[in-house]
Amino acid sequence: MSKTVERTLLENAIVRFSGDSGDGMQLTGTQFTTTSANLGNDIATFPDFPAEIRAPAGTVPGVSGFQIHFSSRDIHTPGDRPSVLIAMNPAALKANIDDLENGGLLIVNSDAFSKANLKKADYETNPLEDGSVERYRVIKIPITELTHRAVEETGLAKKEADRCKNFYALGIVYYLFDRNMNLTLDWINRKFAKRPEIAAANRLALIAGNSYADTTEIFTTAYSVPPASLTKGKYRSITGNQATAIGFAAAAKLAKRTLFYGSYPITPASDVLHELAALRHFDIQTFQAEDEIAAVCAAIGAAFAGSLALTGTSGPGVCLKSEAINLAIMTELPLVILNVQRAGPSTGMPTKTEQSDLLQAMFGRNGDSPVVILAPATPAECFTYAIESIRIATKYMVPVFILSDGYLANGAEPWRIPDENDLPHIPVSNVAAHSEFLPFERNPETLARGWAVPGTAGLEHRIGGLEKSDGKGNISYDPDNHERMTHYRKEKVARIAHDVPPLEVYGDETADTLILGWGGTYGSIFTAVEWLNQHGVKLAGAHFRYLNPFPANTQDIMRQYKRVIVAEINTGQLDWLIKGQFNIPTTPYQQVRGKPLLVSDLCEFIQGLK
Amino acid sequence: MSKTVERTLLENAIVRFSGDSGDGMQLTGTQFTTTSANLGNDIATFPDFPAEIRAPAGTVPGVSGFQIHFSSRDIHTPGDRPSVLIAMNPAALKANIDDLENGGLLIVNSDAFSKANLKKADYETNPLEDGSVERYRVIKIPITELTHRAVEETGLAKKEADRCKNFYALGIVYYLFDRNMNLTLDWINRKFAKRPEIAAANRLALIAGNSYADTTEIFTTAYSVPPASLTKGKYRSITGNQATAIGFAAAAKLAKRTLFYGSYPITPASDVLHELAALRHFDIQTFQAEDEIAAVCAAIGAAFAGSLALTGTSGPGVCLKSEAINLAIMTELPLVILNVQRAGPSTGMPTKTEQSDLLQAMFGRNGDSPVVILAPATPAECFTYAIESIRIATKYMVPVFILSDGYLANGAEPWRIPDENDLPHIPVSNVAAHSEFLPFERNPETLARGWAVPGTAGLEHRIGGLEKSDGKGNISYDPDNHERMTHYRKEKVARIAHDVPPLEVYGDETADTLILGWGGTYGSIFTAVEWLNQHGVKLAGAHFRYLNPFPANTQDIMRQYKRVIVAEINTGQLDWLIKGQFNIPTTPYQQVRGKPLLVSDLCEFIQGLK
Amino acid sequence: MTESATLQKKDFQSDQIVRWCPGCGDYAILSAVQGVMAELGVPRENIVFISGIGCSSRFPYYMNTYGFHTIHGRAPALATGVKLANPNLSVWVITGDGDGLSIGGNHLLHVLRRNIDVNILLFNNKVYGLTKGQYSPTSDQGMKTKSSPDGAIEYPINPIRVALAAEASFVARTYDANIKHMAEVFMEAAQHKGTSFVEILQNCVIFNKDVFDDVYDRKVRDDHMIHLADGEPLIFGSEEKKGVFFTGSGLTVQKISDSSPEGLMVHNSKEHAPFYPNMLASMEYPAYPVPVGVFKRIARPTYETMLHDQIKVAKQRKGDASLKKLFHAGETWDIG
Amino acid sequence: MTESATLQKKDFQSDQIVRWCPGCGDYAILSAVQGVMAELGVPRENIVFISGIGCSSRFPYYMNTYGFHTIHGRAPALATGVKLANPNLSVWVITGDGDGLSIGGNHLLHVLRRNIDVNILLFNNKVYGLTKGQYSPTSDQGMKTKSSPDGAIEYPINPIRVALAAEASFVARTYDANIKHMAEVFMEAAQHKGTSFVEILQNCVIFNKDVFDDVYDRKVRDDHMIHLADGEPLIFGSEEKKGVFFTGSGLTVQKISDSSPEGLMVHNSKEHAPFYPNMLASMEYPAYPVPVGVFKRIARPTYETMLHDQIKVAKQRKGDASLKKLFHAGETWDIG
Ligand SMILES: Cc1ncc(C[n+]2csc(CCOP(=O)(O)OP(=O)(O)O)c2C)c(N)n1
Ligand SMILES: Cc1ncc(C[n+]2csc(CCOP(=O)(O)OP(=O)(O)O)c2C)c(N)n1
Ligand code: SF4
Ligand code: SF4
Ligand SMILES: [Mg+2]
Ligand SMILES: [Mg+2]
Repeated sequence: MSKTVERTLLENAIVRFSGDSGDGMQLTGTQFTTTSANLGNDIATFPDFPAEIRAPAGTVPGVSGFQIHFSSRDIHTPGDRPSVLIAMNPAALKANIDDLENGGLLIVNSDAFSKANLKKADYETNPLEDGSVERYRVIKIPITELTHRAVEETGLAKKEADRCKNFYALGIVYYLFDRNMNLTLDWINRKFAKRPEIAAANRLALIAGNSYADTTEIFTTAYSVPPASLTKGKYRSITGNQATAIGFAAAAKLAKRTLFYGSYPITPASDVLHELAALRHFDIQTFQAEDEIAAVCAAIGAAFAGSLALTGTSGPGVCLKSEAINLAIMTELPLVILNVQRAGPSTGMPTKTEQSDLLQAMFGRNGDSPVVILAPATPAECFTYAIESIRIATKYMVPVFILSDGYLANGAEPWRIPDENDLPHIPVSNVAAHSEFLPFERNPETLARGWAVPGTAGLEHRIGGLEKSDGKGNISYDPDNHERMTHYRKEKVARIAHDVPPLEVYGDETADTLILGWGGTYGSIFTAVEWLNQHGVKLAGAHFRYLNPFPANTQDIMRQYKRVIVAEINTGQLDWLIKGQFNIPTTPYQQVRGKPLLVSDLCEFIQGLK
Repeated sequence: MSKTVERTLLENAIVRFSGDSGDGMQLTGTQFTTTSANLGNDIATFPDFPAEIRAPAGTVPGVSGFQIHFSSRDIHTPGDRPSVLIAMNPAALKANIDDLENGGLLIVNSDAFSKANLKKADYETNPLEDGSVERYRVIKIPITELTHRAVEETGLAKKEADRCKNFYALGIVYYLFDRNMNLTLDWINRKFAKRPEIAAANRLALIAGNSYADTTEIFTTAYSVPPASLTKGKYRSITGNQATAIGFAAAAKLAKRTLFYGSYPITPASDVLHELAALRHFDIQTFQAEDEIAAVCAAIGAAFAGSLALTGTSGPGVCLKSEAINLAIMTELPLVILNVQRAGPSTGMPTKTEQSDLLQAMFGRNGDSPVVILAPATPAECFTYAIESIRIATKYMVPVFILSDGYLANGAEPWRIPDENDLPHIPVSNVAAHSEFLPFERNPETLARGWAVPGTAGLEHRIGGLEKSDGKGNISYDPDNHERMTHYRKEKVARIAHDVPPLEVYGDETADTLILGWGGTYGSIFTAVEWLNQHGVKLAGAHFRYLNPFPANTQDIMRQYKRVIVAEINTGQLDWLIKGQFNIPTTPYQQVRGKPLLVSDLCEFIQGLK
Repeated sequence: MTESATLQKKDFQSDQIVRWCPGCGDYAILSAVQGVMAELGVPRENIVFISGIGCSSRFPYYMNTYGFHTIHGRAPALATGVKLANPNLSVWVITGDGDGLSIGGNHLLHVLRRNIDVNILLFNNKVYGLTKGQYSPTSDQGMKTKSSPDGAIEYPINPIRVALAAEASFVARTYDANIKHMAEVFMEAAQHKGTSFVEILQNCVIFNKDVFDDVYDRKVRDDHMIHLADGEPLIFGSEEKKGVFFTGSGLTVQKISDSSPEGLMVHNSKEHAPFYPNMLASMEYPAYPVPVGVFKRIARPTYETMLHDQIKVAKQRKGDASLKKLFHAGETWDIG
Repeated sequence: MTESATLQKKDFQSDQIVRWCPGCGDYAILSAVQGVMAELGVPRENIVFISGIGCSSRFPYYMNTYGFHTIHGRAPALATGVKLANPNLSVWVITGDGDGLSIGGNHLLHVLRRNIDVNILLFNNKVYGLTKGQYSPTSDQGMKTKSSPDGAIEYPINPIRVALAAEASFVARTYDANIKHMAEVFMEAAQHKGTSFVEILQNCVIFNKDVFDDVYDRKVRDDHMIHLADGEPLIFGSEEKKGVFFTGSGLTVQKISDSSPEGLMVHNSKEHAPFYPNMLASMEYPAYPVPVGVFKRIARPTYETMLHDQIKVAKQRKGDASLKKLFHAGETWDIG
């Protein structure tokens, strides 16, 4: 594109766009993502929303960020620290500057550094002038003014002209990384089809930003990140919440059943409700309940009546659902509980990620109450485990937890779109009427009872939360019966260990040390293992998607290593499970910062181990 | 008393009274208990209520039982199996006969074995005649008819005369064990002061039963159980629920604070509400809330405003309270949560005991959410741990769980009444107004924040469930702050390990094997250890009253033994905690039958270990 | 399979032994319901009874239909899921004054406003039976129970008023002492399309014995109750006939005579303005006779009809569900 | 320590930056409340603001008093505990239509019937603001939101009617567009002894912009609202005066003229019969003008007074609490 600078070839780069929530940073980030993905880069993104709906403009709590990692190789995280930071105002600078890597490129909208704005961001002096950004390569651009000039011809009012700033900035970054603007130009045309003057202004801003970067030679170096060699196929970008919703919809088709999703809005799970609510034509029923208890109870009712029943929430909502989950355990009905985890305890930090509800899923109910626990490892895997959750719940007549998290939910990665014909059929069947019917008769292999659905003549029966007699299902206070039923419930879940893929080891299998993780930390841990292996550190890794039961080969794998590191975003929950179940010593590694694990910190930790 | 038979001296005996819920068996049992206690026996009792309010008369679900173990030595359980069973009707026989020890004495009211009654109890043939009670020493007495005759002179109607049956039976058993009837005669006079004809009838029945046994020589042997050598003092019989309530009342006086008990009725916890509701003159506020959530929330509100705040329930209620308990953890307010455990999961078996909510207490909330967990080991100890819970909650500004259970709650034992002046003072103080006040400033030793109570000028501040900044307590999304606060919450609880009595070992300390237990199984496990030691099996025992944190010396103790048995009434919850925390192999022993652990089964298990 | 035509009351009796206290009002209610079932003409397999927890909530075990004895207070939410999953089912919710108005008050409110076509029978014995006799949200102030030894200090709520505030489309009251009346009301409830709410005055002989005797004992019934019938004036009284009059500022009870004022109220359960059923609902003993019968019944689309309509429309508009289309939504690109 | 006499509005502003969207109605409410606080004459340390979760529920952070931002829906229960522990505190509950009527509906019901002396301000913006715009229990049917892309199919409830069914002793409505009116109503609420329930019509500029404009926009306000004042007839209208008449079978709006019929209603918030406030509550736009002001205020003993009375009486009757007596209750015996 440009002829004026040499382009340095990079294997990968991490760019973070940041500005006020009103500045359109999520949109800018998404455009950059789509363009890069189309170029053939592997990508991973992570948005960082403000906790408030509209915090006061210009303040730090109002900052919105979007980080994208794009690469010519396989990548697995949105990256620890950006190498390029775009800060549209002082608050954005303040909120993000500490993350920028030393010597990184800082592009600021210098127009926004007014006294008033500095004050809103709680800066006493102008950071662009007081030496505090000296460590970085700072590029100050009067983006506001330049944008105004660029869109002048459209005659837009100042306020609307202002809104085009983000495209100006995007134009600059497109230049920096040698990206073609056509996709974004097309998108602008489509998006603003009904408001051509806005479309024109945004186009002008984008092109002007791009040309500005090209002609003014503000960049001494510019870069290029060539395509990755990804598996062939059609791709789209997908967030964890989208993948979860689509996975559920697919599962319903594969099982040929109506899907029922009972939910009460809660961050960061609400989008799954929103996605599914738009899929009425898939025979999907979404039920926005009056609270989490009603949501799960309605789902249990739907399960009783034969639907594929799901309920979705985040940690505090799981607290409220716990009594009813026990009812599903006791009545042995299939139920999927989606927990998009966030930082806790209590209300915690609703917009921040954490993996601290594992033991809640495992033990957070009265009595001995075993459930199945699954945890997707990447945004796209949410699709796979949504389907898997329904397969297991219906085959074993058991509640299944899916532990997603805020990072997976909102983070995006390219998803190789599957051929629907390649997806497994999920065989689900009701008990047919027969004279010997017993509600709690079990399949000898799976120990599951049958699904006897109201509407079937001859199978009329009663179930409930009181202990039931083996077979007949009548209320029973018999001591031996209670013991037997307790063990059935436990054993039924335990047997699933043999019906799931074995745990796989990656990295240097011959190492002495194994690092374990689960769920959403996969990208960070995998990247750390890769980097360490490349830098001469022998290390193997294994990542759990099945937390209860663990895959059947888990113990065998762990026995092969002298040291087992357990890395997670909590104060040691998988660590408890491993020790409680396998009785082996572990080396825990934990961060509880409301953020994904930092690869660099993890690498440093492992290198520091004696 | 009697001159006609020789009395065999027994060290101890176990008697179970059983009959229809209308037959007054609880009353009969209590009278026998009081008399035996006054005689100087050590006692332990366990009632067995039907699940229904009034199940149809004569059916098995309507059977009510009361077991009493009385002894001339220290005893710790109501006994595994009765040596004497009184069965007032066929249903009572059916429900209890399997528990009677081989060769045990079976006293039946033969009048009740009519066709109709046999049918109600689902007997096809009369068990007294078909040989099915041959293993026992059966004594058939036409109690109904004899009672009628005994009370004839009072002119009572048949129905009311019928009601005196239980005293007739009690008279018989008093003879059998050489008990003086005066206390019961006095009690009858007091109780029926307003209905002298009923008093007279009951007296007549009691005396007649006693004389009948004496004169008809139905017993070839009669017994005598001499007094035990208990610590001197004044005693009363106390159930766990009574002891809990009294303990709370005492704690309030010791801490000089108003007590607030927020609760929603639930079996088997309701009696604590009832007991406390009768203590308004102790400045105790009981609040019967609309549900468990409101109960705990009102308690948290009361804690915020400076009361000693408690909430009581059973397992399903804890599920509902879990979200709010996290609020108390996050806002670091003192709160005591009483869980009188019952058999789960879900509604389970509400009237049956179990110890299966330990991991729920430990982990049953979203996020990393540490709480303190205490578990009294005997009914009387409920008093001690009620006080202890308030000491810890207020000193460390932290929620404290008390895990009682249905067995402790309803079981009774003699309680040596303490001198109130010997009870420890509980020092509790509010933050006084000062200019440097920070809501989340911590005591460097305990890490507790101060209790800054509304109404205090100058301390106005805001708290809530969102993560707060260290010190100031403002909302904070800062990653490092979250990590720091998470660790404070954890460390605060961990430090309590050094502020509680060390774990003590009993039995043969030099053994290779240690048996661990917790809470309500103490009596059974202790008795088993005692018996095994007496029978040449080397075995030490240790019993946890502090489950989180464990006492500081726990690891040291466990290291001294080659084998650690963990015995409990669930599928392995303490076992998880031990392994998760100390990483040692264990030998688990579990029963999940809604009943106390059987000493004999436990002994057999241990003897069978290789 | 539709043996329904020939079903008898006894076909609805399950093989479980009924375990309420002898004399409990629940027996009569059970009998009335079983009778109505036989007349309904709905096959047994299409009937589901769903309850919470309480003495009353053991009901499903005694019905030879599908049944679900759920958890405390949540039956309306569960029933919602059942009905949405299969709108062909005849769904009955059994609840108590504690189950339905204490822990479960909110679910009751929301199922009513959503107008899910289920029939809710609330057994009001003004006490918590199963947990052995604590006061409930409908207990009279001052009631002494184990949890209120000095008398309850809570002000009771009126289930009918709560149902009306929840915008219920069918609201009625009946009482356990009158099987015939119960049967009529249950039948009306069954036939109403939308949530039907029925309060049943129920005698708990153990913990709140004869609490309704002032109202429905045979000796006083005619003077202390008023049986609502559409088109009929609100007149009651065994000997002397009295009427309920609206006099501009409020309701009064007056003798019927030639000199009676204007304003004698005439019952109309289909009255759309909320004030009329509310006015009825404010009639409480002893100031007024207690109304029994159908207070309100209006037509309003049910939630499940609207939901299934949305599904139908979506299918028409977007075509049948194609996973392929769903997967490929948004921007896609090719690699390789 | 009672600096209260000299307190100014600004003394009630905390040092936290207010973080609602620019233009949100919550700002005006905050300002009105802070103004009322200054006039109340209650020292700051005796004031507690308790909220659930929602945009509205961030309120306590902005008040320089004691404050507790609790969990979703539970503020009334928490406030109950606070008030029982210390009846001297002036306790304010801040809630939203989601917080108070969806997840928290039951607690609202029960705090009202118990008549705990707290003041409840329900910010009704007919939407879930904090979770980014799903429909709420007060949303109009048909409202399109992310969770109801084809339109909400739930029938809304009216907060005032719910409060009345809960036997609330003080019920009022005001609106964010009128600081003066808000201040008056809040002051009345503060002065009422017992639970005060105030619905505030509140504009969410982001997710439900101007939903109340039909009612309270300055241009239409006089014609679409009616300001209730005790002793005043229900008359409204900017040009043409109209009145609300009760005509025996229902409410009608008619022009005021010499030929107006009888039955022009006169406001009386102290009317004890429940039918009057209920009738007012059933007035909804567009059929009727929307009433604002105090619907109902009646005297009824508060829960905390009765509780503390029971404690007093128990002390008189049983003497002061003696642990010794308590320990020795029942049968005791001596050993040794
Ligand atoms: C979560 C939970 N809390 C409390 C209970 C205990 N409980 C069972 S039924 C009941 C009240 C029953 O009263 P009501 O609904 O009036 O039914 P009734 O027994 O009077 O028919 C209570 C408090 C429970 N089972 N579950
Ligand atoms: C247990 C729980 N469930 C769900 C949520 C998510 N949540 C927070 S506020 C809210 C609704 C807020 O609506 P409203 O009360 O109307 O307040 P507004 O934001 O409109 O002022 C929801 C669903 C939560 N915080 N906690
Ligand atoms: S306790 Fe009352 S409601 Fe329950 S079964 Fe007995 S009489 Fe009926
Ligand atoms: S989202 Fe709506 S209610 Fe919330 S702060 Fe913004 S404008 Fe106010
Ligand atoms: Mg009841
Ligand atoms: Mg709202």
